[in-house]
Amino acid sequence: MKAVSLEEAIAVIPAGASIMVGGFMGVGTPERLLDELVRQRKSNLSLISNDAATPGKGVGKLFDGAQVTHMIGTHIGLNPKAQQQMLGKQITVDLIPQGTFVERIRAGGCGLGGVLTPTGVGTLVEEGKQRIDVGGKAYLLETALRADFALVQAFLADYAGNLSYALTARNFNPVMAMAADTVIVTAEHIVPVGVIAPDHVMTPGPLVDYLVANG
Amino acid sequence: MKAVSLEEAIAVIPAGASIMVGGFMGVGTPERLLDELVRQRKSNLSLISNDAATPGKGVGKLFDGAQVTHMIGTHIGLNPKAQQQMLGKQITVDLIPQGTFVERIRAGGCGLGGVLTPTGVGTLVEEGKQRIDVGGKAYLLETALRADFALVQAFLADYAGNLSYALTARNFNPVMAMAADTVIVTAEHIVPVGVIAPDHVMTPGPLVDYLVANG
Amino acid sequence: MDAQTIIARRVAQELRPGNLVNLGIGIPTLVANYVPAGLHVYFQSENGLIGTGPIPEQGMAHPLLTDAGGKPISALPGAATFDSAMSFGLIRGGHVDLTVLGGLQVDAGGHLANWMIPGKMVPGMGGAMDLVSGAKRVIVAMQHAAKGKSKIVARCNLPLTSARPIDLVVTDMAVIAFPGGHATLLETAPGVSIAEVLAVTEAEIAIPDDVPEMKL
Amino acid sequence: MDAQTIIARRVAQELRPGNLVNLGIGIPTLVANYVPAGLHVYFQSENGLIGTGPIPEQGMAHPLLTDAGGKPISALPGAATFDSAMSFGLIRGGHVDLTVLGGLQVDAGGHLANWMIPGKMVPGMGGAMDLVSGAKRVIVAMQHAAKGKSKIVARCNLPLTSARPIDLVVTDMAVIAFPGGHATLLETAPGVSIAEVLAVTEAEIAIPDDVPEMKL
Repeated sequence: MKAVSLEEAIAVIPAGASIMVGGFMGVGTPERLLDELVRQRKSNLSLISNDAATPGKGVGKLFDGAQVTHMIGTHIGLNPKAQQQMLGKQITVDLIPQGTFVERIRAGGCGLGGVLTPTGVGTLVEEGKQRIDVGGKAYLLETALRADFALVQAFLADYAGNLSYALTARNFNPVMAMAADTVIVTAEHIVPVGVIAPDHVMTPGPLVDYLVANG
Repeated sequence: MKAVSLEEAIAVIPAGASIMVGGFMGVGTPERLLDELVRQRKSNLSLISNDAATPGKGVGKLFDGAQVTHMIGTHIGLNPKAQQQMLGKQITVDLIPQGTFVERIRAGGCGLGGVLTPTGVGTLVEEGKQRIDVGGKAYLLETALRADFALVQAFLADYAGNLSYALTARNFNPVMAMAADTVIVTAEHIVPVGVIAPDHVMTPGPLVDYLVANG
Repeated sequence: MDAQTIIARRVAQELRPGNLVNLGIGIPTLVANYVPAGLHVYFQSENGLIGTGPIPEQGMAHPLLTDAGGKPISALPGAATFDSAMSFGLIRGGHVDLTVLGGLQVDAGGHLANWMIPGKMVPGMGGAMDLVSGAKRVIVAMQHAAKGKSKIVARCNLPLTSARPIDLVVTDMAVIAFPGGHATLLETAPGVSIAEVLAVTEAEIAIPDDVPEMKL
Repeated sequence: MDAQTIIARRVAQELRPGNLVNLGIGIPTLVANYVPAGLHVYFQSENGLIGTGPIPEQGMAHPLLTDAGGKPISALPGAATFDSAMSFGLIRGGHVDLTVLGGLQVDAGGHLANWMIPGKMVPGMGGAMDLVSGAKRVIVAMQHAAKGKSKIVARCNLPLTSARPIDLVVTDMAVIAFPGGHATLLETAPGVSIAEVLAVTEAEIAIPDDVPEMKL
């Protein structure tokens, strides 16, 4: 783990990168990292995020400036800009079930090739996928998903990069922190080693590449 | 969740049942539940447990009295009785890789039909299994595993059945607590609701069927 | 009583002690207001919480404690939080006893469409497909008709949410189940006749001898 | 210096700053005693811990804090505990930078057999197959020969641990790597000649022009 400035952290992300961003409707999203992505005008991003949040909030900021060209997510209904950009074919969007979304990312982070899920069998989601029966029940093979970068928001981070999350801001953050080549973290509080008890660490420090120092 | 006595908890398990038991070399194993399984002489058990522990300890107690007829686990090398019973064909044992073992149980608990793992490709473990390529890499399809009962050891349980685990005694317990029809829990400490903070609950109360009252 | 209240109150009667319940956005959310006195159930919010409580009092909201719509909620004593993999493990794994969802169409066989109107509304399915595939029991709470058009159709022409049929649909006019895969009228809303239900129901629907009125 | 010490000291030189390392039971465990001064690495114990420390002082052991063999250990400041799904997610997912394992046989192509002797010893593979399949780098630490018989064989006749070749084998006589899938002698142990290594090595092994002695 390396402690870096906000500017340095985002500078490592090239245009065209795939980025996973934690958060659920903007809750638990690393807002400072997104503000800096906007400021550094990173473009042609492939975004992997549960939803498109709302304009001006969370990953919604990336749609405000048309910085996203492709998105994989589960729901974009509360961001009219993302909807417009999709319907206007400025961006392509793969909408997938939320349980499938998180399992694909988990598989990517845990070295699994994919999982078999009953979700989506017999629906549009099945198109182009392999159906596999196990014990007389039908499942879809959903393959692993990884990204170049994961942008993660923690509640507490210690000096060694151990992370914990608070309340419903945990959501996709710990899963994404395992599924990217480079993991960049901002935290509401950076605290001495030992403040987070071993049993309460949700993301162990060795998973973190960059921890953004607080201002 | 229902609070019950030790005797009542084990009385619900019929002979011939499949039981998942938490613990790793006897650490994090619900010893009181095992003692009561021995006392009530439950027989013909199908045991799903990481290892066979050692004679007189953890699930090792079940081999002392020859109560197990089938086992699925990852390692029995430190229990000579289990080894003898396997080599003497008194019990059948499926030995599978530990990462595969825990993912199969997790799949069972999470409604997945199975997972694709690279582990075991090109080894004896591949026998009888489907090999599936994803992105040019070979994986084995490993199917979900569930049991009639999960026997779980928590460190803290609150009155509502919320559980947390300590240090290396967590191991398979939270995963198994999701993968059985009936979940029976013993805890080192039973505490009032609220003592375990929401962010520190590792197994939510609604997953627990029986919590054994302390003596 | 307005349509939404009728629906929410009737659905609340389906709650059983100790149930783990997931409520969708819209009418389903209102069900939490009508939990029968003395009945204890757990509400799950799929963004990572069991034990959701009512909207917090003035000044008590926390930005990191919200429902799946991003709106502030409270947590009850004994609440538990978790990540999204766990949340959907609970949902897909059959640990959620009951989910209540909104609907665009329910057909005669109990199939639900509730996430997409091709060419028009494509917000994404969010957690709906997992909920319908995985919850032990699925109830749809919706208006019986929209703009005079029945939402209980012969066959869904909108994309399905799941191949798995739902268990019950509760509307402002009726309660309908699907025993043996066939829509069957169980109850009518107060003051609504069977003929009135049939008049705004496109699906073929079985009418048992005894169809009581909802007791709200 | 005895055989085990030679092996453990030499393997310890392979540690890099910040590495997440998993040590198997036996000789590999000894590697932790020879971490170069000033080098910070993390040790994972696959039963659910990053940050394992030495055996606790008298009276400080806790029964719920053990290594994968069930023996008491300590935890260093900054340690993290987790369940087995996470532990093997770390291993299989390539988050473990280095694993050091014992071996029964390593063959000329770098394939490892270390979990079973058919008809004789069938303890089970535990976590070994996942570690060899998933860790970024795999080092086998073992005696070069057992009862006069080479453990570096032409082709494993014991069941393989993984189809994936290992990266390095360190014995009491030699360091061997597998560039291009062929066993290649990198170093000899102090006082051991190349001829002595070849005499107890069944596998065909390439000998580069320069084969230095281990610096221990």
